[in-house]
Amino acid sequence: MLKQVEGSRAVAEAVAMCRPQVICAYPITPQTHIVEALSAMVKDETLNAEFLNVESEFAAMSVAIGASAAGARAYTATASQGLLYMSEAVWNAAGLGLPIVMTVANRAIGAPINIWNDHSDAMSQRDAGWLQLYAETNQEALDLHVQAFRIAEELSVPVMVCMDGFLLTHASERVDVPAQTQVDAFLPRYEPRQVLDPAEPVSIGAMVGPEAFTEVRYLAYQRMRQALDVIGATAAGFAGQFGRPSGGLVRPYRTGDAEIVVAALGSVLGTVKDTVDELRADGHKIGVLGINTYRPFPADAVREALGGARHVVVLERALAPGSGGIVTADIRAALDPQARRISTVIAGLGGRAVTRKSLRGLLAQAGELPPLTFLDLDTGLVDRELARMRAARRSGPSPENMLRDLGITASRIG
Amino acid sequence: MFQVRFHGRGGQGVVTAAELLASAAFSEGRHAQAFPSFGSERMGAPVMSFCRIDDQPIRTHEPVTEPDALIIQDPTLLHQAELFAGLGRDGYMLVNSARGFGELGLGEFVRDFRRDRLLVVPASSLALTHLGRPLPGAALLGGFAALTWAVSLDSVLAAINDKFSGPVADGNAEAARAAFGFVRDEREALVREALSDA
Amino acid sequence: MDKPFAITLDVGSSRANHTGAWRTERPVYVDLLPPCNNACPSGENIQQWLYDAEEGPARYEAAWRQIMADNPFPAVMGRVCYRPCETACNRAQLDSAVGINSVERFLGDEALRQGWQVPVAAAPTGRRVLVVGAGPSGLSAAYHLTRLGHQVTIKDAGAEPGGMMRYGIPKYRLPRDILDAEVYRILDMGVTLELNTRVTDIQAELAGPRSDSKLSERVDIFKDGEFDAAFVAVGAHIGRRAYIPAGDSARIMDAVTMLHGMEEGAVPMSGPMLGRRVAVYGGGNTAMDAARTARRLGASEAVVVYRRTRERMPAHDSEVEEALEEGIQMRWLSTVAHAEAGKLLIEKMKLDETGFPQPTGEFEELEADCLVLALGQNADLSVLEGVPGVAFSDGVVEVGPDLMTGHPGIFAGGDMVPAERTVTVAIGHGKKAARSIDAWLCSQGGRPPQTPPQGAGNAYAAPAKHGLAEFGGLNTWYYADAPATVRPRLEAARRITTFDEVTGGLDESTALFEARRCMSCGNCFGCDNCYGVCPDNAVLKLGDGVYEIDYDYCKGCGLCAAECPCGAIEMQPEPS
Amino acid sequence: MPYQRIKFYQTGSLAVGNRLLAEDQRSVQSTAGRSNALTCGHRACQGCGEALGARYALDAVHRATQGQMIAVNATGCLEVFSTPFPETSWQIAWLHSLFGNAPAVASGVAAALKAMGRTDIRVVGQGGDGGTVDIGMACLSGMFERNDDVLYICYDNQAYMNTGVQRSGATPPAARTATTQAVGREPGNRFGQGKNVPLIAMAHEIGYVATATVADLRDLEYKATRAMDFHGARYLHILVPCPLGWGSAPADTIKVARLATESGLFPVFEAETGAVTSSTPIRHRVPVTDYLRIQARYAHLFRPRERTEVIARIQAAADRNIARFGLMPADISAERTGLPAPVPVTSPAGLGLEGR
Repeated sequence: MLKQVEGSRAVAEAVAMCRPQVICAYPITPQTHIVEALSAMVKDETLNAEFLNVESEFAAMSVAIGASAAGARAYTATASQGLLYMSEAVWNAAGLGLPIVMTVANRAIGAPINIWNDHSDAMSQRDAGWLQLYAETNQEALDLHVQAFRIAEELSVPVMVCMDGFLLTHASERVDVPAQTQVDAFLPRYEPRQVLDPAEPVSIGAMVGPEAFTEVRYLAYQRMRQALDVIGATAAGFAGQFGRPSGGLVRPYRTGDAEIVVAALGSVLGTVKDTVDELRADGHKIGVLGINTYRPFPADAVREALGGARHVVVLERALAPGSGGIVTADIRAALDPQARRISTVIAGLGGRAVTRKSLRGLLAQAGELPPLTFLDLDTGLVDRELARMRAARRSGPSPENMLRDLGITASRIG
Repeated sequence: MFQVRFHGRGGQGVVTAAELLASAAFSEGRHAQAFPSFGSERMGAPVMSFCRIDDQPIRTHEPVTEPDALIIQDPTLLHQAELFAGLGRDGYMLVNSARGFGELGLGEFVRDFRRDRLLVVPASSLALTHLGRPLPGAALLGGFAALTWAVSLDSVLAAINDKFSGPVADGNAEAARAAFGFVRDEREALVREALSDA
Repeated sequence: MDKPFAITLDVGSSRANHTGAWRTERPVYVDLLPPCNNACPSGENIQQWLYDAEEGPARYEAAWRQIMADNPFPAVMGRVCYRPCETACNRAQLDSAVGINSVERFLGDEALRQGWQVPVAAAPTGRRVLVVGAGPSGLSAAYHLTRLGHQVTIKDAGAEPGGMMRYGIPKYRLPRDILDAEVYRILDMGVTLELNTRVTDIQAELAGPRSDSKLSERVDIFKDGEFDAAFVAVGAHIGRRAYIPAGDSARIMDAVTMLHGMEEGAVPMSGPMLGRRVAVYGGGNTAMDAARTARRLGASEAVVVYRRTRERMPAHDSEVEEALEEGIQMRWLSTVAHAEAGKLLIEKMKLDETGFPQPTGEFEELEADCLVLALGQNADLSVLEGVPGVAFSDGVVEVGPDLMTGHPGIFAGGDMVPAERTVTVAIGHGKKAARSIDAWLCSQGGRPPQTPPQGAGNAYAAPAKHGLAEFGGLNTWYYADAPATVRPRLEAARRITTFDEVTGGLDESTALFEARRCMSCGNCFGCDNCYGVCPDNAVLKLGDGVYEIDYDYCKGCGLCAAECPCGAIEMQPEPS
Repeated sequence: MPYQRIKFYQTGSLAVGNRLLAEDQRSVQSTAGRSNALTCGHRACQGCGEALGARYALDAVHRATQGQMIAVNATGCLEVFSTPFPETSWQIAWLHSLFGNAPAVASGVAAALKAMGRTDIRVVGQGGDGGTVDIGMACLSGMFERNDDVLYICYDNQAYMNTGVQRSGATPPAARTATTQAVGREPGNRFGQGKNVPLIAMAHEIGYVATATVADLRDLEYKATRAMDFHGARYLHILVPCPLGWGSAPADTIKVARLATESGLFPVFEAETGAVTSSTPIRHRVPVTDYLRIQARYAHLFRPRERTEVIARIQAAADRNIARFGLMPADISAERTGLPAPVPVTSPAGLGLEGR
């Protein structure tokens, strides 16, 4: 059924249709609307589940761990600082092989504190052993949750569904909300791989020493490789049953004869596609590669999708200080560096809008791109600060100083 | 694609207005996208929201920098420089006010635009009359329908009834209707005026 | 369940890890000798019968039979025994000794109420044994011999059986119906009793050579009597007399005669014979008995004159206590220098450094209508005089560890042999003699003895390695606080006018309580502590109070030993 | 009295078991059929109080729930010595997640059981003092405040033993640990520190809070069993001596715990919805020195010279506990103690189990 609703609402309805038995969450912007909606559904009994208001994200993930180990379908949602605060439990859930599904409403990490969107939070957990699926639209965000439970439970591995904070969570768009019967048909009852049961007791969470730890990790690695197939198959099955493509590993756009391909994750892909259409109209041979699955990283699919492109521009919504592009590293590892040129463009940090205007300007001159570029960087500002820093060590954090230079504290348009 | 930017103050229902417009467009089978200028602003602070309407799926997620229309929910915001940023010569603007642009001190400004596309409507007072509270959102949308025909009044009313219920729905609908009539009449007057000038 | 490798494990799999390898010391269960058993002159297995009694009515008879295995006089013991067991009891160091004697009396009385009997299990041996003297020692011997299948005849010079139990112990300490009941229970087992019969020629009683006997080969002195062996226990009934200068009219008598007379009614239950003021000379239990009897006979004053101090008094404390309660006066450090009608001349004494009393030359008078001498008793050894091989010293008969005199087949015990002169010791002699006689008869008849070697009757006495269960070896925390029950007593005022029993018995619940105060020193009583406190579940509970250490897992921490209430677990170095 | 102590020692409540008892009077540990939730082969030190306490408590819960139970364990000694791959000593459904989240994981299990309609299965969360009073405090408080149906058991050995005896929020004053060494002007742990979780739990007004020690098995079993009569959040705080960390003889593990209670330093009590409902009286009161002397962690209080002033402060703390929790009812405080009758404490400073 088509609806014009806020992304958070769409996701909440999708999650509800997956019949989670235990939902727990701690409020953090911009994840709040999702769990608020779910808590209301539990309260008015349209959703039969236990909803726990916990005292922290660390507790949220811990409750999910306990619930999942006890054989219940468990869900939670978080973002930014919250994801980092629960980090220890995030890794633990993966290590224990518990098929928890978590929405991450992507948001920057402070300091300086920033409530707006980028991918720093999810990227910080890329090696936690969770699957990471990125939504391009609210429709996809909705669809990915339905797929996520099925993938997680088939592999007995937790799945993170990443959707851009505000850009998707707070955006009202048209979405096709499936019927409960469709979801039930697609998502089988949860059959836990291992479960806490007095009738068949086991000890879950043993201490493993050097004699077996490597093997445990190797098996986790193999499971991730297996996940690549499961994700692909699940997306195919979903398309067949719901009549629309959603999720999967990668999604190429106009890459057929493309010499330049822009690779990106999440909601920025739409803006990029519009930009690419304009550039195509001007005769540029350019395409887009949407990376829907970031963990496990679909190296083969990426290589294949890039086809004959000479130049890959990786648009990153996060930065690895001291290194550069995070996704770039994965792509570089997947390709033969000699054969292709790879440029990293850091864009949209902390809610900075990624506009067609800026993208177009940048991509039109793609040939001149240095290895690492910061889109829409206020060079005058940073140069002044750098000069100042060179001149004398100035007390106080650079962000404060620069804001003082800007003379503003609120966000601007664009 | 038709892009609208709403300006108002926190608590005036700026985001709701954008969403109502989107769902009005949706009810006409068109694609729409509404979203706030994501900030941590509190009650009373200047805020914005955006709405895009198209017959194609809308892919971009950038803010509206070159609006086709502006809806100003609070005239006290009018003297902020960036308020009109990106509004083209053929752009539309609807201001919630009982006074004319002259009185609002915008006489100079509006001269650069098409007169019949820049209008004021006493949305707050209409809301006060029909809804009992000075929430101008619905009324402005009624007026916006009459000004731009981007969506029909029926769609606006449908969106209102979809979002609200009972007296609130009725009040908002009435305010929208009233604003629609007000703007339609004023616009026709301006058109006639323009024709007679020519 | 599809268990993830290494992360999820099968329950209880750690049993594959034998932590016993960590051990340097290992706990071992031991049985130690409880102090009560160790102290009992009759060799009773006190701890065992208390253990039975603890279980309540259902096990009272079993407890009683456990006593009867060593001592046929529980009801008498429960009244007249001086309780060396309670003196030794470890519980005395915690709160107060277990009232063992009270429980024994309760069981003894219960047996009389229920009419429990002791069957003779052994097959008749055809052997006949003569017992001379129907006192505690003789009756005890007769009882044990009968149970061993021998035919016993007791000959006693007195009119009634019981010896000193009847003629030496006043009614108020030992009611006669109780005494009679336990004596006749023995006789009813088939013992022949000939009263008013004084044995003069013991050899004549003994049988000569028999066809099936090897006696002739070594013993040719037997006359053609009817008995194969004899146990002589005539006691010590002759009051010891000291020379006391006295006027013709001074009234002097000895305590033994007086008490004996009481029993035969020779002493009228009225003042005149003893007088209003009675002095008793001596410091033993007999002196107390005499003085307390005198009070009961109407003497307004009864004074005990003793040449040493109270501390050195041989009389049992409880006896002295009760005497004082009854208004008996005590003259310590005093000797009777001269006696005449109505008064005594007393010389004050003082103890020298060796603790021996020395005259001081100070004198004082003491008004007394009568002087009762309680200076000890002598045994009438005439029955054994002239018997070849029998030797005497200090007025008693010399016997070997098996209580046999120098004459083969003739044994002796009780007050007439060297030993402490108490009923309990005498009863112990009876048991010991019975076992020796049985063994001796069998050695003659070529038949294996009915009883194991002497000593085995007390299981705890057997292996040398079993030391005494010391108080220090106990963990007394686990014993609930439970002070001894005080036996009800008739108030003193009533006592002195009657011969009613002074000390009452315990009712069923208090007796049970007393039994349960036993700490089972040095012997497991199945409290499960070891089983419970082992952090490694290395103690196996096999049921019926039987436990086993599982050395596969025992790390040797020693908690079980430390927390064993009764000290029945020892930590021993791990054998290398 | 939380339960009837029967007078005769055999049927008394002090020994583990006794042939004279009726079946229903037997302690769980005395029965041959006890579940041995924690079985042999575990790698705990000789005389480990925690291994003992865990088996005592979980066996009791196991009996109370007819085996319908799931345990969630925090990281720590108990978890490490019980489940080193490839062996586990647990014989019940058991889960270990992290150091600081056991209460929350337990909440999750309880929520799952509720959602699946299996409320017949009960949940126990457990951990050492580090995992409970320090790093797990937030999750514990959350579990309490939501009143989740979990019994949480803290095995308190008063320091981080698993990592080598470092100070925890439960380490008592003057005690030596690897991070509160017996050096300087104030050797050992500083006074005025330490966190009283039983009282904090009571402040949440949860249904049931109790303390116990491995020295009084029947009291411990009674409380573990009683806790299962309640639904919602419950807390049981068990003192479990650690021979390694306390420097006591392995064979003295129970004795040390006993002295902790008999000296008044560790009050044993029960509370319901925030109010103390009973306390276990001291049987034979002892001076705190009896307790301190047999532990090397207090050796600096006696050598080279006796620190009488420090000992006096610890004694004062014991006296406050005795007065506050009524550990010496008049009828018994009169007898068998040469020590002065404790003075009641009214000042807020008296709150807390000082000296713990």
